[in-house]
Amino acid sequence: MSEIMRADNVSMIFGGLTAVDNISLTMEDNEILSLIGPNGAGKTTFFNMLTGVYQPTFGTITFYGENITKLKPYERVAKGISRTFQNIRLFSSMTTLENLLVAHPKCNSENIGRVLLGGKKLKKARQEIVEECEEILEIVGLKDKEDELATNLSYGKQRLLEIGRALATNPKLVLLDEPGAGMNSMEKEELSTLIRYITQKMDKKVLLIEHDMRFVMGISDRILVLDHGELIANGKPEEIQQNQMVIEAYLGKGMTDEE
Amino acid sequence: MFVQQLINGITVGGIYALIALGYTMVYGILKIVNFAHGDVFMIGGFMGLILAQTTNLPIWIAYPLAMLITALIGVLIERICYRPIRLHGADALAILISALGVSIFLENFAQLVWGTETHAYVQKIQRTAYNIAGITLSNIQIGVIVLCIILMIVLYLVVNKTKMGMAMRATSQSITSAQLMGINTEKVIALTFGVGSALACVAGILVGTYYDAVYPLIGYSYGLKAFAAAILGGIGSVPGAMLGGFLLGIVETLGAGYISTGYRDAFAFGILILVLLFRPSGLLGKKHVDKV
Amino acid sequence: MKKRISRRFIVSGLTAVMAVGLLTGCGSSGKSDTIEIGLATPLTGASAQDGQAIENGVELAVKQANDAGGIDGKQIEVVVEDDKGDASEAATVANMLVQNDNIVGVVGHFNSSCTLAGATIYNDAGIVQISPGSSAEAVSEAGDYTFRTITTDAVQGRYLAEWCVNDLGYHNIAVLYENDDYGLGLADVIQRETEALGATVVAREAYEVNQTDFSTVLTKVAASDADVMIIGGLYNETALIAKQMGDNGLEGMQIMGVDAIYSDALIELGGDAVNGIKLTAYFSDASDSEVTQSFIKAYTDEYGEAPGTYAAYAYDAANIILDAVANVGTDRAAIRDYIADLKDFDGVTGITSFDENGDVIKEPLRMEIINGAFETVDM
Amino acid sequence: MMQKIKKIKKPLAVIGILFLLLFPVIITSSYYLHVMILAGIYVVLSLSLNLITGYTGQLCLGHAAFFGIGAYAGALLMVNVHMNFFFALICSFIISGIFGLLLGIPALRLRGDYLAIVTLGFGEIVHLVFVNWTELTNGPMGIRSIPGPSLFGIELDGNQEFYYLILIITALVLFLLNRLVNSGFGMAMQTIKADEIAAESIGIYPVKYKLIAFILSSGLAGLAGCFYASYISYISPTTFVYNTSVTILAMVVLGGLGSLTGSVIGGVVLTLLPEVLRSISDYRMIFFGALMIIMMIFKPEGFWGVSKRVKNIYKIKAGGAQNERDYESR
Repeated sequence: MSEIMRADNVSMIFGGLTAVDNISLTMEDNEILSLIGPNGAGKTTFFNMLTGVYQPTFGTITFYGENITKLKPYERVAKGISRTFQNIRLFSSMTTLENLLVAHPKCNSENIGRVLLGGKKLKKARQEIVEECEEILEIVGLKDKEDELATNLSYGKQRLLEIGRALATNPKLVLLDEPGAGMNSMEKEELSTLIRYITQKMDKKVLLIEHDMRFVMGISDRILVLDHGELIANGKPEEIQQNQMVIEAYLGKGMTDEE
Repeated sequence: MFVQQLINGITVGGIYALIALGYTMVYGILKIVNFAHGDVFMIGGFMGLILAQTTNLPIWIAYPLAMLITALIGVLIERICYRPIRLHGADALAILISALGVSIFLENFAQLVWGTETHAYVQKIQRTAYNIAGITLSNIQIGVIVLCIILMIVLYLVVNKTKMGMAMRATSQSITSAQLMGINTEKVIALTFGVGSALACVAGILVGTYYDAVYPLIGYSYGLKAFAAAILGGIGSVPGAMLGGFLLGIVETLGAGYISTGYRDAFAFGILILVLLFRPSGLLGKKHVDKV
Repeated sequence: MKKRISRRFIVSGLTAVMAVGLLTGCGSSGKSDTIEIGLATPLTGASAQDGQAIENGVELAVKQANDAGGIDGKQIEVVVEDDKGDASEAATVANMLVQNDNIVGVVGHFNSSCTLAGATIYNDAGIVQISPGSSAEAVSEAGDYTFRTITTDAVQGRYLAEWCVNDLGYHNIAVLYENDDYGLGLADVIQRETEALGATVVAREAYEVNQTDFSTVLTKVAASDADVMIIGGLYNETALIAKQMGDNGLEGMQIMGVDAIYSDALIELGGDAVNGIKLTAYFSDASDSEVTQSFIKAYTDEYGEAPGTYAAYAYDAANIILDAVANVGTDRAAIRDYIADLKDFDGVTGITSFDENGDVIKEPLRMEIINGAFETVDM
Repeated sequence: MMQKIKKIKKPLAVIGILFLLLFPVIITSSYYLHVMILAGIYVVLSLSLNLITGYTGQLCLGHAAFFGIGAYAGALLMVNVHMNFFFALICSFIISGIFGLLLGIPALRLRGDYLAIVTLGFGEIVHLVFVNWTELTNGPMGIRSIPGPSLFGIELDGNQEFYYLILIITALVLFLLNRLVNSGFGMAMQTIKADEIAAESIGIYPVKYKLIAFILSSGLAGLAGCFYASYISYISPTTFVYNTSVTILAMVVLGGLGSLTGSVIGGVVLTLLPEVLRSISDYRMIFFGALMIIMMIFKPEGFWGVSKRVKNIYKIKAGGAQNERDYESR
């Protein structure tokens, strides 16, 4: 098993508030890793450090052996990290297909000169991009909606589109921020299948943040639990279920496993 | 000469600050730039002139009346020209264009009604100049500075110490949350426009009294400078508008005084750009962090 | 549904307005029984006040001609266009005027920048343009069809300099000028001419048109050892400068200016503060010329206020065109030749002749404001 | 319904193009021709501003400055160095573009209203430099006798020649911008307008796109300026003021942000409308102001907003799946 990503002693301090306190973790190959924890545990902050939205106050982040701590989000995308958002951030005035197209590295890096000159070669290159994106749409199950505006899709479909968009960047690792939020149980079932497909058939790694315990337990190979910015547990789903600290963290805060 | 120029700068700056308050309050609450505010200032100046001149009312009745009318005009502008667009949920640019439309409308309306000429102001206060150690200062100049400072302190207290002020601050944080808390946000917005416009009217009357002139296009340059002052101080911040106004007045006066009068306005905008580059949220503005 | 209707309404309304406007707004271009004079002047924007005075002057000249039976039994009409004091707008207006075949000549523009922008078009079209307000030296070279009833800055500047330095004995001079084509041109001439006479320009400060706060420039003047202040600008700003002098330690300093400040507005706005200002002018209500006096009376009867400098220049400009038409008919080239050869036209701004550049040659008057009135003086 | 529109679209376009081509032949009035030329200049200006404001979402209130820089650069080159008009056109594009870059670099730190005020300040400062740097710009007197274009010794300075020139320039700009905004590059620009954080999350570097948008936009405005200078043959600082910037912005917004067709409509309508309203001269600006308000209340997306955008142009341009499917079904 090789190491994909690791965080070493990462902390994030906003003003006087320590949102993430000295967390270290490693993500191994061939595992679906999940990050859970009660509200305000620092999950999203940690997530944002992995994607580059925040620069950690202390600590380093390594991706396939390369130090990416100082890299900006778009630079991390080039390294192969892509993400979805907790509050959906689609390009709402664009169509479903366009949301994917624009995420495709060959599309958004088109050379201006070539664009202005036009020509057959460009046409052919574009055809390939469109085909690749349509393939991804097929995978996330939105092929029949490809010409709809993103804003007209149902909530659950918008979440799927975000995953599709993340996949279109041709990533090695996909970070999913609460992908199941707002979905009904049937949609969640489909989501699980999709995530497994992504890891097994497309050979992408997945790290996800989730609230829904049942969903997380069902899909994860390993689970990390954050509380008050600290890592309180790390292990297989069964182990986490038994972990006293985790139960306290959740029940003590009056949280149930359903949002 | 330095002290004299400094005093000149403070006087002009006080007026910029009064107008800037209107920009900053509206921006604080609605996050829109009310480009018509400079013209509301002009209308205020004319209202003061007309009421004092034609009705023979004493100025302590005429001027507050003018403020009231100008405040109403401000509220009407919001009601008719901004609210429908706001409630549509349209782009902020749409409101900006509407504001530009209001500005064009008011300027040309004023030209049609009052003509294009410069009007001499009513002088109900005898002007006397004092000469202290080579520095000349007139009673009106002192009055302008003192009044500006008093009004700004009053506004600061209203915003920070009263219930209405609290409602205003809550609305500026988030309109939806404020509504959930039972605040009548539309009333708060109307009040903001009213207060801002009334202050602009005071500024108009002060300019009229101090410089003894008012004309339909006067709002353009004052409006622009006051807007710059609001941004300089940190738009959305009441003390920021005061600081920005005074600073802008002093910088442009000293720049014009010691370097070149031709580039007078360039100093004002130059410092503005510099400040924004190093402190993008203005001198006293809150740093904006994007939530993800 | 309601929204859709209103949208459609706006779009179709707009289209209708534009269609109607394009059909009617641009008027007739065929020959008809009226003679038309074009007038291009700023009716909106910063110079609108002067533009209005110019319109009044031209309308009065035309009205008088019509009351006298017109020319060859034809009535005269004025086609007024607003150039907003903006060069690009001036070009639009000029194009509009030259394409109307009934127009025999154009009075305009006011700002030198507009006159220059329009000049190419008038000269290309071969139609006479007489500016009532552009005194910049560059206008001299604008073309064969470009004339003006106002003298160049150089003429008046030289005269003012002589008066100021030689006759009044001021040697430390402060020049305040508006920061545009007019003010800068005048400031240059005044500096050149006063320094040629041995005086020194100790302060030279610009202000913007429509500025209200003059404390900064006045403080600078106070800090220099100027003993006279010459203004290269118009009446509004001059009045404000005069009024703000006291607050800035310049009580009692002599102000001098040119004909651009000759306007009742100066006195209305400036009140007591403008008493004692000395200026050169061509048009004056104190003139004993019969033409001038009858113009002042007619103007005051018509508009309820006394005419200023620009109304007078415009009145002369219109009358020169009318005179040309009365003598040589409506042929545009003939009109130009007539005006180019015009000698000693007796106008309200003095006896006018044009030199080879289309510039006017005449001697200015010396005036002073005494007790709220313009008076001619010897010193 | 869509079918119907598509059916009449083609003949309509042909008639439109024929009309534009034959305009100077049908209508000989120099005034109409002049207004059309001005409309052309403003269309180029509003198209260029749309690139920054409509597509990339950066509010710019100083567009007249670039228009002015191009005009002055072109005029000075043509008058002082006797450069040919067409070279001057290219030079003003480059010079304005460089200034766009210079403004763009620091301005990138700012967003929305802050950027707007910086560009506004930039516009004011540039105007003041035109006025006060007398040695270079001849100050408020302006620059006179700017020559018209000539090609191989043939003078092209009649109104008709200018008309065809601006027609060609506008068509070319429109053609190229159409390619640009409907490319991957153009889509990337639009993501920055929509949501910068989401854009970064898919690997788009906003700074790059904003800078290029600034350079192209200011360069095109400069090009329009050079043409303007040569056409009017006289320039002075009064043309390149805040009001002009606002007018151009109004064209973009009224036409429709993020729509090239909208910019064309906005540019033409806002040039023609004040001319049409001349017959009610006293009220025309009041009417104009009121119209802006009414439009924003009832039709905030402009005459031709982004909602009328052709979807998935990229796919259509690429001759992608849709066409293939058509082929298969045959």
